[in-house]
Amino acid sequence: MEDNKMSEETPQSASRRNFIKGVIAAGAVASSSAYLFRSTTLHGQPSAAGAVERLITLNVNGQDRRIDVMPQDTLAMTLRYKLGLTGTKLGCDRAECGACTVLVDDVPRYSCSVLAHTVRGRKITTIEGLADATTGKLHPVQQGVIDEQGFQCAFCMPGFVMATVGYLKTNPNPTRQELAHGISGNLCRCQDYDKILTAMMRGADNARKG
Amino acid sequence: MANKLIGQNYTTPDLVAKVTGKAKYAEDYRVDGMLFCKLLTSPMPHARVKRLDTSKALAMPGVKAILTADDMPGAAAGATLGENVQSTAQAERGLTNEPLYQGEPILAIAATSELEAAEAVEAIDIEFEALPFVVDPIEALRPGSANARTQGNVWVRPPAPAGGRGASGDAARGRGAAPPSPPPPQVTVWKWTEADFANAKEGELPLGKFSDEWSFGNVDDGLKKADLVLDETFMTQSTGHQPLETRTAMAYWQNGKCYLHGSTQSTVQTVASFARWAGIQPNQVVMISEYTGGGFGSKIPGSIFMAIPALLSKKANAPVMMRITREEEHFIGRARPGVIARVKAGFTKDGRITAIDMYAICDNGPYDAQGDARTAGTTISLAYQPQAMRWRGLTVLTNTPPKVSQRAPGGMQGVGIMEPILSKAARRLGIDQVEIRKINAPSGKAPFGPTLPNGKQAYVTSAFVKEALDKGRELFKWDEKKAAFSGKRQGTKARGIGVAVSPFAGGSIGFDALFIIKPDGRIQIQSGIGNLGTHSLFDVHRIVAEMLDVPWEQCDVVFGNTAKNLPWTCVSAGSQTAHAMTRAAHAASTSAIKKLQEIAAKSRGGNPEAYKVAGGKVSGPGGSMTFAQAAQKAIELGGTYDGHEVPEELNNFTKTSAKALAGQGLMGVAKDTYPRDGQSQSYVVGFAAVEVDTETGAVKVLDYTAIGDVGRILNPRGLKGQLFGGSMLGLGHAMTQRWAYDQHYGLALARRFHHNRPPTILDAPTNFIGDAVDLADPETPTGIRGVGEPPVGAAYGAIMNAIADAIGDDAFKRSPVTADILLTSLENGGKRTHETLTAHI
Amino acid sequence: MDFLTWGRNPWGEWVLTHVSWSLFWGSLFAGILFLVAHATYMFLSAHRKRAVAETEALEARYKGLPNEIERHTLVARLFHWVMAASMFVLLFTAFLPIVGVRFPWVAWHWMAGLVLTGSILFHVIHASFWLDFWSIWVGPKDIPEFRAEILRELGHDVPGPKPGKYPLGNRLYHLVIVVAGLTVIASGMFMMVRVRTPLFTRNPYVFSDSTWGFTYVAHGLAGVGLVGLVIAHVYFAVRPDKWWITKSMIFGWITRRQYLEHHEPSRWIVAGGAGSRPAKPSERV
Amino acid sequence: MAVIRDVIAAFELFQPATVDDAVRLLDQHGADALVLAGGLDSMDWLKDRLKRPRYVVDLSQIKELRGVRDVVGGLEIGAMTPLTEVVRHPLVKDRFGLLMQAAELVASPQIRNQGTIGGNVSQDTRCWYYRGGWNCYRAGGNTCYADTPTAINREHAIFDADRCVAVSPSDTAPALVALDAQMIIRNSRGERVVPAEEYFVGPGIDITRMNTLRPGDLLTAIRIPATWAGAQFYFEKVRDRQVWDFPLVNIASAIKPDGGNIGSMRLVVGAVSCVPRRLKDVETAVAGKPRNEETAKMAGEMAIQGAQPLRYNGYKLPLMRNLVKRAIRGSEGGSWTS
Repeated sequence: MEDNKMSEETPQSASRRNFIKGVIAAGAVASSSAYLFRSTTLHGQPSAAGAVERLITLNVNGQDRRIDVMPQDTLAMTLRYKLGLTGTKLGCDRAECGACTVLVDDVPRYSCSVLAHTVRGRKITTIEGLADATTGKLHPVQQGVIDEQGFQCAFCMPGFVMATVGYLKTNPNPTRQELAHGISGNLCRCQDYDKILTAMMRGADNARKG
Repeated sequence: MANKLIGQNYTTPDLVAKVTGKAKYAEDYRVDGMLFCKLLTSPMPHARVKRLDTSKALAMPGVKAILTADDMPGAAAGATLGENVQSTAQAERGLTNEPLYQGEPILAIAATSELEAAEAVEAIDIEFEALPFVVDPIEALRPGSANARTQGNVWVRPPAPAGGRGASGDAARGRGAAPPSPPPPQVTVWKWTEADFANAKEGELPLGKFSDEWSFGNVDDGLKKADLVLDETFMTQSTGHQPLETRTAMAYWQNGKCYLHGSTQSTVQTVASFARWAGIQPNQVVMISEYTGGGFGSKIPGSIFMAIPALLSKKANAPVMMRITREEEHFIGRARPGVIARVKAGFTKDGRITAIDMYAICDNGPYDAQGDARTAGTTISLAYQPQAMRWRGLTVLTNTPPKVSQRAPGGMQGVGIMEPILSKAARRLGIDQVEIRKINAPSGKAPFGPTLPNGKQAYVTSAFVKEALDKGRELFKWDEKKAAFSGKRQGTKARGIGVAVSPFAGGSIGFDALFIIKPDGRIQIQSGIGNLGTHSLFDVHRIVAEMLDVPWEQCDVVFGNTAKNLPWTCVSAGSQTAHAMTRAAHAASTSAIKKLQEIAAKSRGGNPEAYKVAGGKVSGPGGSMTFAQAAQKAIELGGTYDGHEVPEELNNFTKTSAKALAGQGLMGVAKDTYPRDGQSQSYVVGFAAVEVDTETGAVKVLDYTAIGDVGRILNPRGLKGQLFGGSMLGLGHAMTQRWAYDQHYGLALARRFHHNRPPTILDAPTNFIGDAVDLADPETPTGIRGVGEPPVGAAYGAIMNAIADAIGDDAFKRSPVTADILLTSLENGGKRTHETLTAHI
Repeated sequence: MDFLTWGRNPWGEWVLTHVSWSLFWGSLFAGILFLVAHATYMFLSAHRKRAVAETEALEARYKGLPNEIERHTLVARLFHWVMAASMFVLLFTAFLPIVGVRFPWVAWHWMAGLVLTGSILFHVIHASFWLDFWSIWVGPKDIPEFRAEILRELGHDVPGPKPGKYPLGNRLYHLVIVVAGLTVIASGMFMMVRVRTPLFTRNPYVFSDSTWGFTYVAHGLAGVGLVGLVIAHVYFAVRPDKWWITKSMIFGWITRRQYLEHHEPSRWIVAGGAGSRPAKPSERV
Repeated sequence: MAVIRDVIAAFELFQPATVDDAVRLLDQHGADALVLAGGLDSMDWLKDRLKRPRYVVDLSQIKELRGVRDVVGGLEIGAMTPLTEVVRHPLVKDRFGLLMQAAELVASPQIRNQGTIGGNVSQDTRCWYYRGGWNCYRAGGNTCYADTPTAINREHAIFDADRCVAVSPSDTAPALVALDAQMIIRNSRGERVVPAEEYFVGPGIDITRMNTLRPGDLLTAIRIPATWAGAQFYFEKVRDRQVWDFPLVNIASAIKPDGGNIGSMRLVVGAVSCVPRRLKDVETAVAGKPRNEETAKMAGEMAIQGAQPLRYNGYKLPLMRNLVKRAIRGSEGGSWTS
């Protein structure tokens, strides 16, 4: 689509290479992608029982990604700045708006308030991981958005979609009211909640139809 | 115009990028060597920097540059920042050494990581001298009280020139009709007397001297002849815009140009304002904003703070990303000014409003004068068509975050102030609520606002409010609900219904449209509209496909980057776009059709008028040509056909773009020069049913119906979304959203979402109906007007009216109407006990 | 060691909040140290008393004195014990939470503070109008006696009269207590507007942040000072050689012998004694 | 002083796998360590940079702290059990529906998925002066900014304010007190069991903490005895928004009927004082009385005796009174049928 094309034309493409470089050279400091890296606190050896290492493996969208993560880095910042998965948005960074919602073992969580270290070995799914990786076929809930022209500015959309996908795993056939409760942890400031709910219900419908 | 696309649902072409997470908002861009910046902000509501030593911070590892107020260009009086923002010498500059509100940025530091930048900010050696401050507008008028600025406490504007509405938000009403700019307002000291305060009863707005005034008709006579006169004071609250995307921005310099990835409502219109803020030339600016996470008026031409990463980037010679946190956004993210008003309204026993005498205070914040109090007055004069009206106002400065237009600026406040009075009058007079609104509804070329020098009032292009009220009455099942609910209780639950009428500016005129029919037959439409979620970016261009009779899928919309040769476009604000840009698209399409006909006639012979454009072809007596062929021919012909010659009346911005695109195909380009008689106003009527828990004060909105009189329906799903979203904003103002300030220190207490309380999906009405009367506006060729603003006031008024219907007229005199207010009033026999005149509690 | 605790006010300006609680430990430690040092000294050195022969001579001379000589009137004793009780409540409610014994102490503290304030007010009025006001104060004229007392404490045999009703140490102690007590009371009274009581509307904004800082520091300094002072006082009260005074604070009188043994009859004139004027019905505490 | 938000200061992170390891770490680092359960409360402190611990002990990897276990008619809930798991657990629903209702009304779905029951009961107060970084009593200063003539204190305490007027924000805490739960606390010296009612401490006792946990202590489990299993429960939370909002007032009650009358009752109100407020007097007074409007009215009036409202929270009196009435009634008092 037109807009995709335009997004990729912009000069960010260089950074993608760059952060991969950063990942490979984990521990090496002072590359532009070394967001939040601090040379002084780099420690290869755990200093005590239970102390964490910085080089960890995260399973994101079905792939194991080995990355250098500071103890205080949140999952949202890790996804956005270490893995380039900017579909996960930061609306408040305080577990209040849901824009950063991702699935951790299929459960919706506010990734802004999860330390990356705490989800080692867990299955993390972001908005980028919903569509079929090979065919590009959209997830039924994503398709529901397309079908109903859900959302306005869509900054909240990835969070709403992830919350819905997570909720549908526990209740695949919700009523409108149930689904509203299920995705009530997400804020939309365009406040087009009616159409959002319609789109998400359509997504649930799509999912049931397969 | 046919109806193949207009009025039909479709999927906007940006939706897949949005739903897959590929859509890039400002913070999603990465550039090699990108630095991060953090701000040092004022800890005090009003202060002066006494000592500043940056040497220690500069010496810290990773720190690359520090930007202070000294690096910012000065503010000049009278400069126009984009279309909607007029600068004064006292305007903000992005960074300051005399902060006028808590959270105002003092300096910015760029470092290789955000952590280093943060630690450097903390290492800055800075000392402030606390200056007198005030966070409450009424307090600011007390004799001897502190002034928000050293120069004074009130903006005093010279008398409004012909055309009336000097408010910044009113520029949206149309460039053609816009009056010449008045001389810039001045900050002066303006206090009321002890006697003024003593003369007002508890909860009544004192009637001290006011600086602003307009009127029409004879108000005193009107009040004298009225059968019922009500005198009520009401306070509407200040609220942050709180777009979900904060005003994060990233900038870098390349070949003398500043590339700015920012969050803005308007693409083209941001170039000039950003250039002004950063002190550079517009032709040095490349504005990139493909997706914006909401603005609601707070990012009309972007944000002044975009200048910070731009200038830091220049200083550090590296790209700079400025991530704005939610808390910073609370302070620098703009807000709707609260309006405190006292209205004396006279009614005949038949319910006709004889006169309105209105006094209004605008809680302006510390910077540029906002017109909300004034617009509240003109909105009332339009919505309820009083036979006479006088408005008096004061724009009071406070040391609170800067205010700016927020969705229905002033309009929402006006409706909220007047609607409860109208409802009370209807109850007193025994008239049905819908009826009393129909009795006073605007219709046809309804007049509004002050008497102009020509002795007449301004008037609207059209108004079908009575039709909207009738439609809503039916869809909402008003009469049925009235019988079942109105003022009735079952157990501990009281129910009530309410209706409100809300007008707001619905479109401007005079902009350009530009597209090219390419030799491959596709139509490339250049758009300078921002992609802020209204869908108007795409909606308005469907006019082109409709008029050229091609499938929408054959069109490509180019947007979001001012290096891509875009036409001069209105700001994406104030419900202007759908009106203004469909007119421009209509004009450009008309010019393209004419060119197609001429090319066909030239190529195939015959009279151009004999050729018809349909089915992707231009056909006539000599046969037909595909668009691809016509485009090829246009390139061969050159001149006006491929854009090498363009109409003289085009804006220079468009001319430059057309020049760059010339020779690529058949160019459709034109300025909207269609006549318009009157000012374009849109209307929404809202109907609400609520249930109040009389033991807890909690309110639930059961049903809500919004009916628009917004011209022809352009995009039904978009319309419904705007109606619902706008209604929810009104609901938030009626029920939840607030600010809180500690008055002793002048500091914000409500800084988080759960403090400010934007409504959630579970606060939304259980049943929602959104529709429109779908009657074309007679003064625009497309019949289309904007819809974004008026739903806000409609829901605000209707929900408050429904609450009053459930538990009584005198339970509240301020919004938001929260559980505590209702419960204490219920305990007090239905009479309010809350404070009316204290802001931000 | 920091003696003061600083905090940021809501505007981010540094303001004093209170004294460092390490000062409390310092005062406690100083009090105990003094106690140990003094006790050790007193144990090791011979205590100087009026010689038995001399005392007996005096006894013969003041035969007219009653057996029980009133040292503290009932009113004075009541005052003393009320003040002592409130002081203990104040100190314990103030400092027990700091050492980790947690209980709702604030109400006890301010109520005890009010009792203390009331008793002191009473005392000032009582002493001003009914007692020999100046008998407790020290002045420049006391310097020779001060010198003599110090020398005697160091074991020198310095000639000179015994004290009147109040030995110099007693009077010096009173002076310090007056300073500390009045400081703690004055600051404490202001601080009462910062807690919720039935007496005032709570309003911490009657003073600026920095004025409050000084008030808290004054209260804290005086308070921790009182810890050491009270320890010293209690120590003397329980020393066997001072029991006769302690007893007098309970029963009100001392024996004639104690009177003659420890006091200079000419400087503390008792009715029936050698004095030139009849004693007032009550005397200074 | 610069206010920087949302950049967490560096710390050393420990992720012990057993309670023993966690206790050892806490013992070693004492007050320098911050315990991270679900982390939702802690994250705020860290992101506001108001707490800058040297060490953070994350409990997320300790499996033994998670889960609901059947204990002779009662339940033992691991402190790290997420609220969603509490809400969905069949035994909680069967025996202690009160706790289920309370947990279900906490914040938002994502928070319930992450937030733990231990964290929810132990969370710090939400007084916006204190949380905003004002140096109040609770923060180690010498004043309360919320109890001044001009303070905005709509959400603050009406009972037992002792200098500090903050309230307990938890929804599950009143339910657990009503159910007579016991808090199991471990430290290096061993285990202690504290009744829920005594777990919470008011400002008079300790103005800087909301509960009895001291540095080195770890709340490992919450035990609910069988005593109130299957009783008649009532829970209600009144809040400004229907999602992500703390209670203006909440109420939790359990009634064992005796014929048509109230046999015995536990009645606890949240967000009116620094600790969940158990209304023992009311419990006693209503015993043996019928569950009618008269008893409800009497109980309601009795409940608010001695309340001391601040400038903006006077509404909490009628609100609390009415919620007590509802608890006696067992319903909101009728609703629209149409």
